[in-house]
Amino acid sequence: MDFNFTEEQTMIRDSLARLIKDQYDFDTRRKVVASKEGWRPKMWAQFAELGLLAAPFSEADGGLGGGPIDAMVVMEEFGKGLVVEPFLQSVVVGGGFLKRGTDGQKAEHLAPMMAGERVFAFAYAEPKGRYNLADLETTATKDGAGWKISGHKAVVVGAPWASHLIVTARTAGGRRDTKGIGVFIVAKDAKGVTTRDYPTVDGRRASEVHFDNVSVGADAVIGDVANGLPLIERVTDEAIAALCAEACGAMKVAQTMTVEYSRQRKQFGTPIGKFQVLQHKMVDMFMEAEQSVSMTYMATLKLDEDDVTRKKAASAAKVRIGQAGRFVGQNAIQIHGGMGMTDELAIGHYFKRLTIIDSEFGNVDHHLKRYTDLSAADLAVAAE
Amino acid sequence: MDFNFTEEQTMIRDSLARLIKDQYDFDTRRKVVASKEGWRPKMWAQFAELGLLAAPFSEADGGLGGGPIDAMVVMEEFGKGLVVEPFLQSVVVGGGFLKRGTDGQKAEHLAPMMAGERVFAFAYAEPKGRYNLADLETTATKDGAGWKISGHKAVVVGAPWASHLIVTARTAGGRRDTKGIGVFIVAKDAKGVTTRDYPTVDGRRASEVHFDNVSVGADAVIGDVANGLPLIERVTDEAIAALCAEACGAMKVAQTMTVEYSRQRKQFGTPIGKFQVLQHKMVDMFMEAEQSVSMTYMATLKLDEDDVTRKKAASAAKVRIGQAGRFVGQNAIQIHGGMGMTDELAIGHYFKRLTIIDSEFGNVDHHLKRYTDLSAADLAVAAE
Amino acid sequence: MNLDFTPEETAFRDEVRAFIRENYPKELTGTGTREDLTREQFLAWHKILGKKGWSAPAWPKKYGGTGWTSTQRYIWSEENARMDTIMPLPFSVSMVGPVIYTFGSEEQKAKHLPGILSGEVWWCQGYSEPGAGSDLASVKTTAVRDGDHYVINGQKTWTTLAQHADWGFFLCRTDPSAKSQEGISFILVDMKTPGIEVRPIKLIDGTHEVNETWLTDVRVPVGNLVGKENEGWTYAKFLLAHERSGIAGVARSKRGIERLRDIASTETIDGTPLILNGDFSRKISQLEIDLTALEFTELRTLASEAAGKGPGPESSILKIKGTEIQQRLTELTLEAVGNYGAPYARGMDGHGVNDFGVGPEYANFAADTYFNMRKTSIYGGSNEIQRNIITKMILGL
Amino acid sequence: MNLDFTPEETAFRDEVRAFIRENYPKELTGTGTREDLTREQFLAWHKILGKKGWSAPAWPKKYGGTGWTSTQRYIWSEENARMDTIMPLPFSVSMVGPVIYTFGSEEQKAKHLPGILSGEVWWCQGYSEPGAGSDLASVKTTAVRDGDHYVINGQKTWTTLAQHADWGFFLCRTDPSAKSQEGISFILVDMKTPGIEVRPIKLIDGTHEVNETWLTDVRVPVGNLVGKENEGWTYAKFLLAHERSGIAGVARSKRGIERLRDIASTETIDGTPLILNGDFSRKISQLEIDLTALEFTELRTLASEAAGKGPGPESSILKIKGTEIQQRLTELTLEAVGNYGAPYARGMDGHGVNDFGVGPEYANFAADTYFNMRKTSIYGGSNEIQRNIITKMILGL
Repeated sequence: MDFNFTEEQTMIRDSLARLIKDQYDFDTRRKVVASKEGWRPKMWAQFAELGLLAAPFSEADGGLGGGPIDAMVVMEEFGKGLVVEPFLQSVVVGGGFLKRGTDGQKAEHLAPMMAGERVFAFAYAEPKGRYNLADLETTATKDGAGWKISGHKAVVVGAPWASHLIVTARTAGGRRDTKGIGVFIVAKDAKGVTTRDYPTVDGRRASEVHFDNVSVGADAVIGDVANGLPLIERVTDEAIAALCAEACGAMKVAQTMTVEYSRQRKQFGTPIGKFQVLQHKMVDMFMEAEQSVSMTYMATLKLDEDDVTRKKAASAAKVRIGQAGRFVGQNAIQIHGGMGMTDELAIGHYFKRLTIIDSEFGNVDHHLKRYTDLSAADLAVAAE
Repeated sequence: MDFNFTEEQTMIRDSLARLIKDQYDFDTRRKVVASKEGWRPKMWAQFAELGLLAAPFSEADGGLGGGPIDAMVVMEEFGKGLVVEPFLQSVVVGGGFLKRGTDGQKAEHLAPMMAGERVFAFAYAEPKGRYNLADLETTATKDGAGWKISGHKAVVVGAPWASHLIVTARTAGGRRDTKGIGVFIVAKDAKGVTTRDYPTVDGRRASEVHFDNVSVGADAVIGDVANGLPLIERVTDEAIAALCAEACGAMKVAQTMTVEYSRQRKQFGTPIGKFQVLQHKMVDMFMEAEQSVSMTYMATLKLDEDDVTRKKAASAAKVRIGQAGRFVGQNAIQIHGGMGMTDELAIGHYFKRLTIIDSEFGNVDHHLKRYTDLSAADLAVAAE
Repeated sequence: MNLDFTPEETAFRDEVRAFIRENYPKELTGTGTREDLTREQFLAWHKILGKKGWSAPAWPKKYGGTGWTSTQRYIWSEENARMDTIMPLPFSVSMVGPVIYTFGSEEQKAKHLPGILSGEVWWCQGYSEPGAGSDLASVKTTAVRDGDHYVINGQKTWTTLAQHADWGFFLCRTDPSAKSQEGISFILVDMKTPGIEVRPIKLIDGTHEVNETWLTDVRVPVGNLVGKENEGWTYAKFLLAHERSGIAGVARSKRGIERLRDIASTETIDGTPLILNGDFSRKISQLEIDLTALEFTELRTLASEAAGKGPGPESSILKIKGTEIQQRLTELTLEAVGNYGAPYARGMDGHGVNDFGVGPEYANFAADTYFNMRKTSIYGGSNEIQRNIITKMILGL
Repeated sequence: MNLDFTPEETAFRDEVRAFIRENYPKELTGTGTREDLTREQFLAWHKILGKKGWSAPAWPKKYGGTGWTSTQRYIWSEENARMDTIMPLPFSVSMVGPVIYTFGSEEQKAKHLPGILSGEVWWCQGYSEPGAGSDLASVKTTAVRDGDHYVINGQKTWTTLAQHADWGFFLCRTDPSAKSQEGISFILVDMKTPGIEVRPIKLIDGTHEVNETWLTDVRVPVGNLVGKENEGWTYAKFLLAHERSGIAGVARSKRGIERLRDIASTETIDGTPLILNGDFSRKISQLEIDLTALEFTELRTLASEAAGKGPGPESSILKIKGTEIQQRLTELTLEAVGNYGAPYARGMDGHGVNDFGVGPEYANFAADTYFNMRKTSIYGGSNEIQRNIITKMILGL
């Protein structure tokens, strides 16, 4: 058992933290978020230069030889800085699919993704599917050697910035069947792809993406076109672990900002940090953040174990982090008082990001049920 | 709308409070609880003399013309004094069934019950039935004009003190059918009735009651022998309202005892009641107790409305009181510290009683589900 | 004890219900997010009620109140909540009005009460100051006597909807040597007076609901002083007690739960309506149960007020529980809408609201409303302050 | 970062597992409620471990410790918890032992350490005093020097299982003029010394687990003073830090959740096992998830201790979360058993425990255990005190 970072990981963390400190202060972020583009392609290029986008990939795949821990390190810093750029979407999810693709796909897509030249977004959720990854109305029908894709994907985060989309679609079976799902790479400028771009409440950009008989070749398929769900679940669990790391970063900052504020802010002539009720609330915030870090380590370290173990770990982490994020966010606002409600202070933006993280890739209820169902299945197996 | 007590109700409350203060102090209660009998038949006779046992019955039935509000007033005082005598079992439940019986049954049973000469207990729960009133393995089979009853009833509170039992039994249908349930009056000394008596953790007495082909006459049947569940549910809801009132009394005392203790108890040289964290906990205890009182009024006042309204009201109250009782009980112990853990102080006994109240007639989960199911049925009706 | 309305009360309810149905502006039905309304929209119902004589039910009859019993007033707010009406803003009718008719001069009554009742004049509140929060007594804004005028200098914050205001009521320090709660005066200020600048504060949900109000050498006639100089804290406390009545928001939350049930009947989870999902439906049940507890606690409080006791520290319970429930309600609503909680309908410059068209319409402001409602446990004396009040006034610790 | 055991660690685990399986007294398997055990039952496993040299894994090797790494010690406690063994009581091995070998004289080491290791000598703790609670420094018991003896007078409380004790360690005030935390000494007392009276305190679950200990003119040789006079508070704090390690109780709680799952598989609700009931199973899941969070927080703490940092204020987190989970576990267990939570198996005079036979056996002590476990958030520095510690030591407020 070992909870230490490698030298490389420490280096990534430190240099990224420095970069964010220098070029991603809160005021700069506000301007970026309010800008027409909503992100900074130049920043993305700097991330690529730093090697961040290649960090979690094996050397065989052209990466720097890291893995999920490296992604965790990056995402925690992103969380601390409320960085909007799509590391999760392009590197963790996009890269997560591509590294399991063919050599051709790796050459075509993974290499430019790591270089920051291609940017991916994950078009999986649908208007009526909620958090069920298999609840798909989008279809992919065989069309010669290739496929034709039609459907509507909801709230595709990072899509306005993406050059390519990873799209899940039904290739066979009924609407919620676990079999008959395929994963496709689709260029965003392909004919038949239309998007409606918009900002999100937590300062990012997303799109409704419509596919109207979009043609893709056979080489657009990642993995088993008839049974892609296991891969989708795996990559999604990796995304969950990374998202949890982002939440940890955001929670830590929200917690320390609140402590700092309570030290300076006076009421009735006393710093509010001297009121025992607020002290204990901040202790609880601290403990929630600490336990979230523990859960994030746990889930990240179990990503390569068997399916059930991995799924339970990811769901357990998402449950705990969803609850912790809510607690930390709400209490950060409460302790900041009226100032916490203003757009001008950073704290409200941490609160908003933490709120939305809970709903990404399934909220507390969804994952508590998933964990419970997996435990019941465990029991059934044990009883056999 | 009116939230005032009648003059009679105020009188009942005041004279009962005085009686408990004079003759039911904590030390006396301890001795009674530890005695061989576990209760005081003499006290019961005094309650009868005071008119308590006749208070909630109409004058036509030989009562004093009161109703559920009177039972509520009595039960709240019982809760304050941790009174163990079986008002709930004999008067609210026993009387609740009997007043819906035949004139013959009223003459035979209700009158001596009100006089304190007959004491009833409610044998309804079964070892495997949990909180489902219809989950019955006890059977009643037709036997000439009468019935033969066989089965095992679990944790029949007050049975060691009872002369008679109200027994629910299946007369037709399968184990959990809602139809085919009858209600019977059985003398405890009837042939074939055996009991295993024991104390309960909250200082009362209960029995496992076994019925082995116990013969009862046709006049033992209360209400519709083929469809007794609606009556059972109604009386049980009345019992729930009364039990909630008891819980309110116990909570109020636990809360004020805790405030009092915090005023006197010093730590680090300061009364612990000066620590803000404990203050706010006690505020929350106070609010929980207050809201419990509100819910008890609500449920009690709605006992005579239509079935769905009554059931939802009773379940809502039981949920809220179960949660409040847990919160108040646990925090009362916590604030009392080590002393709260000792048998010697009264507070632990309030905690124990509040704990067990949650499990009587269905716990929080049971009633939250019942409330939800009834709401769904409401919706379905509204949609028609 | 009973829950029945008298026949008179039932008749009154029917009258009120009919009046709202017939007179409430159709175009304002179900407007939902109030912060985005125009001045005219905010005042429309108030003006109609003013004409009917129903804009200030809680006032004494001689000042233009209705003379209704507390049960009638309860029915009135229940019925308005059922119809989701835009009620008169509290600053005029519930706050400054009672202060003026209780402590003001005859001139002040004659000048101000009619505009408050009719809804013609918009009032804002100049209580809070930067850095003071719930500690209202730490007023730094000064009013210095100069002949027939006070000259006011200072800064107020959280002045709700001051961008629309005609008049404001301000707490100013008139005796700088006095201790914190003394030496404060309650002064009415025409918001058009030179030297007043109202600057918007943008909140985390993107709305412009509150402001900073800067006062620089603002000259106000001494006749605008309410009551006695240096005794403003007495009037301020009186006003705060009035502010808390109705803060439980029971009827509005009931309406909110209905709306939540509607959403949860439309949203599905694996093809089944969310409302039939055990986890979610039980959260709604729990919320409704807690709301019932609050409702009956409020009814008990009303009954004891009707029995002659004024609004006491029990109103702190209503504030705490009422706001907790409002917050949970918006939290559950956001949860119900799933992925469509993220899109930012209010958008940014260049993104219109009306034509947003992303996701179901009920999802459009779910996150914003959740964010916005965090304020409720902060303002009007934070919920921590309310617990301090109960500690002192009820528990006696 | 990785979670793997090294091959050596895996081999160690297998060795430990085999040793426990082969040597743990069969008749003590699954004894559950520890408070009712006899002295012999309490000490049986301790004595076996003493012979094996494994009774004090955390001690330095030179004093009889095992020299295990922190991972090995973690494995050791995991394996014992899995088998639900009755571990050596903390008062001797975890508390007074480390104080003696760290601060004691050579005579004290020679005299006391062997008995602690072997499990022959039973120790109790004389820290708390009536009315002091978590405020351990407010010691009133006095030790007055009289020639070669201290004469001790005073009263201790919450002396756990002192009815079995051979020796006790007591905090006594030796300098009455000093401030609260100064002037205290740490003294070892033979419990057979005249003047000591141990009186049982009955707890709300009916057990006799703690006592009041009265000391009247108890004469103790000065050689029983540990370290220096008036510096006992230093040793007391040292001991308290040791007390908190292992307080998370992760492995025991894991075992408890397994037991809860067993119960919930047997109990039914409308004919379906309780474990398949959504509400209940999700509560178990939530508990297990929170326990996992605690487990990994403990592992991280262990790792940082292994990296040379001593037990710090982080142990307060383990205490708070560990006890909260233990309490919720007993709460859920009581909930699981339904109506059969009410019967009082421990009964009263004349009611035997062994032949209780009411309801399923697992229900017999469900309520008692729930009641008893409320103590965990009170003792060892209440959870409020732990939060104060974190406030000061970690948040720096």
